[in-house]
Amino acid sequence: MEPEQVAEQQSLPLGFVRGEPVFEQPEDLYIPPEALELMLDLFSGPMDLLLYLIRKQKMDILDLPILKVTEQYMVYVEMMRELKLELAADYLLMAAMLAEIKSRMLLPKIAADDDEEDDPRAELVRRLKEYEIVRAGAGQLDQQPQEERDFFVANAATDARELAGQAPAEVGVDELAAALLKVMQLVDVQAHHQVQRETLSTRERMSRIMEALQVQQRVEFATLFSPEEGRSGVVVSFLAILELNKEGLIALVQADGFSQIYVTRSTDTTYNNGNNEAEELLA
Amino acid sequence: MISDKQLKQLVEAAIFAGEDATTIDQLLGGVLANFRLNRPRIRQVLDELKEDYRERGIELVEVASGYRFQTRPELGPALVQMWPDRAPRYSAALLETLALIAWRQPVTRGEIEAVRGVSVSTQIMKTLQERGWVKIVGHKEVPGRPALYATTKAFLDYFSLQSVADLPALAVPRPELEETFELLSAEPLDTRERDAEEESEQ
Amino acid sequence: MISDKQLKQLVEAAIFAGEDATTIDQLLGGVLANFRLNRPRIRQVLDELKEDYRERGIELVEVASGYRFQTRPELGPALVQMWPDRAPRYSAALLETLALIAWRQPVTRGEIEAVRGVSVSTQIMKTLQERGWVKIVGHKEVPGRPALYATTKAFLDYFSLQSVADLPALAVPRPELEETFELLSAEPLDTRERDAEEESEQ
Repeated sequence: MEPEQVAEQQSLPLGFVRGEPVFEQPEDLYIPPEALELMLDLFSGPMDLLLYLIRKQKMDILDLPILKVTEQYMVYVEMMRELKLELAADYLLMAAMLAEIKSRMLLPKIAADDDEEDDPRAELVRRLKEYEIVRAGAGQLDQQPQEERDFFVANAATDARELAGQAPAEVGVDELAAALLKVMQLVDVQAHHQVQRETLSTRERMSRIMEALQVQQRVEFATLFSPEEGRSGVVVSFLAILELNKEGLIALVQADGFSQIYVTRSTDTTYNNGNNEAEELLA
Repeated sequence: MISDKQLKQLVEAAIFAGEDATTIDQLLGGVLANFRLNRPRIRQVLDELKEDYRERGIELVEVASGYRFQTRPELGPALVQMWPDRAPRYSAALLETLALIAWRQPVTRGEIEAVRGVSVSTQIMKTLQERGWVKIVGHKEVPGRPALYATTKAFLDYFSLQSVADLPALAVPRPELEETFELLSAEPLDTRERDAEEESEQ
Repeated sequence: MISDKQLKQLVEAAIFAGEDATTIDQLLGGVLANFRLNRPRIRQVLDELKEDYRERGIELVEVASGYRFQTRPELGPALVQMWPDRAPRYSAALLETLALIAWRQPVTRGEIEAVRGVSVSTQIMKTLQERGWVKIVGHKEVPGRPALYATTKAFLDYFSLQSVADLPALAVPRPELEETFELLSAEPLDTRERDAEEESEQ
């Protein structure tokens, strides 16, 4: 429709091979599998691919070059099938439609009076035009200023809500438990309702240790254990420290072989402005 | 009576404190309910506020669902560094689905799939609904009663649009749309959907 | 280099855009990371901003956890009328986010989004923190220093839990989910999105 739309479509690479964009289909029609996989990411579906192939012929959708386009489309689909790529089903459906239109085009015309109505391409052309609008709309949406990408909403805190006595919403523990169950199955199937209680205790303890490190830059290893919690409490603390260390959230430091071990926040040196630590300790 | 200064402060504070954009009606019915004020007067205050913030890091803008303050667009790149994990990225498939719903609403999932030529993942529909951009406005009376999807004001707000017609590609008029709207307005909005939307905005 | 005006705009916008109070360190490490600025310079900007807002409906204040803008206290009684009483409810998205924080804590917003497969709205994070159920317990030392969220003692108190570990015992497995689990366990993790969808449609 619009000329700039055509230009954009033309510059779309078929894929990338070892970092190099592939714009033209190689002569022998061989496309390396990695390029094809990337290409599948590039196209949002068979309509998108089809539109690209038509643009590549520098043709108007209205004069859909069905024979050429079908030929090329089949090459892609054949390769997808060989590589057993997912999504092929939607692409195969389109392939079947193209093949049908092609065969109807090859048949001798029976009554050559109303060409508009009889053109086997008419339905596909209508769909392509419609899809083209959607594609352009999506492109325009992407260009629109987006919240948290291009701008942020500015809010101010207020005590008025409390004054209003607006009771916060109530929720029961069973609802929360159901939500947990739902979330758990998204992540770890094995775990579902029998997530080890130890794991949860450990995660919770990890938070408390991080919190302690918010107040103090470093704490003595021993202070993170409370004997009154008994053996299991000590184990939980120990596991929490190991896990935090593994996730790179804390560091364990020791001046020499036999001195006290300290737990510290793992610090990022890129932005430290010297006297942070002193200020934080005072705070 | 209320002084000009007090009025401006109240309007300003109310817009900043609101969770979403604030309409003139909300101002008149809420924070200004005790004063006899008319809409032109509020518009004037809003214009003054716009002017006050002209040189600041934030600006007062009018979006589909009312007035809100937001950060100046040219500061976006620096602000994104502050919260890199808040910066969203949306796939072509999601944006196409969203554009299609905006353009052809109310539309069923099957109709979306017919145009895009590819099956629409449930994850995309879920994301669009959780973000509050799309909601179910009814069901099509055909076998299976598929849900009819439409875009919301929250969608327009997010993309800084006043209306879908602000997207030139989609602004093409479709005569058959009129009919659909007439059919739809005969049917009451499913109130559960509306409640669900309010909740998710909390 | 950055001009005084740009610096003030950036600091102002960052404080307004933050989910909660913003510290000088967050400003230096985030929005101002590309500039060589020291703390006294930022303090000076904050003082100027305080002065700029002296006569406005909102003010810049320093609270325990940093700087934030808030509505002027004397406007409270009038602003009250912006929130008529209603019994709100929490959305499934909010509860799932809360459950995920409880389970995976300390966790970043990006990690929550990776698990849920959809983005988590800032409003949800804000509500959870306002309710006092979730707090930031630190920052992950990766680019952007994303906040680490954890549940609080107030969270346990509200739900009458001794520990987060008491939760799974309460989660009654639903028989129809068993099937989904069986189907799921045959497949690798990347397909989980699609399967989760099937479940949500039930």
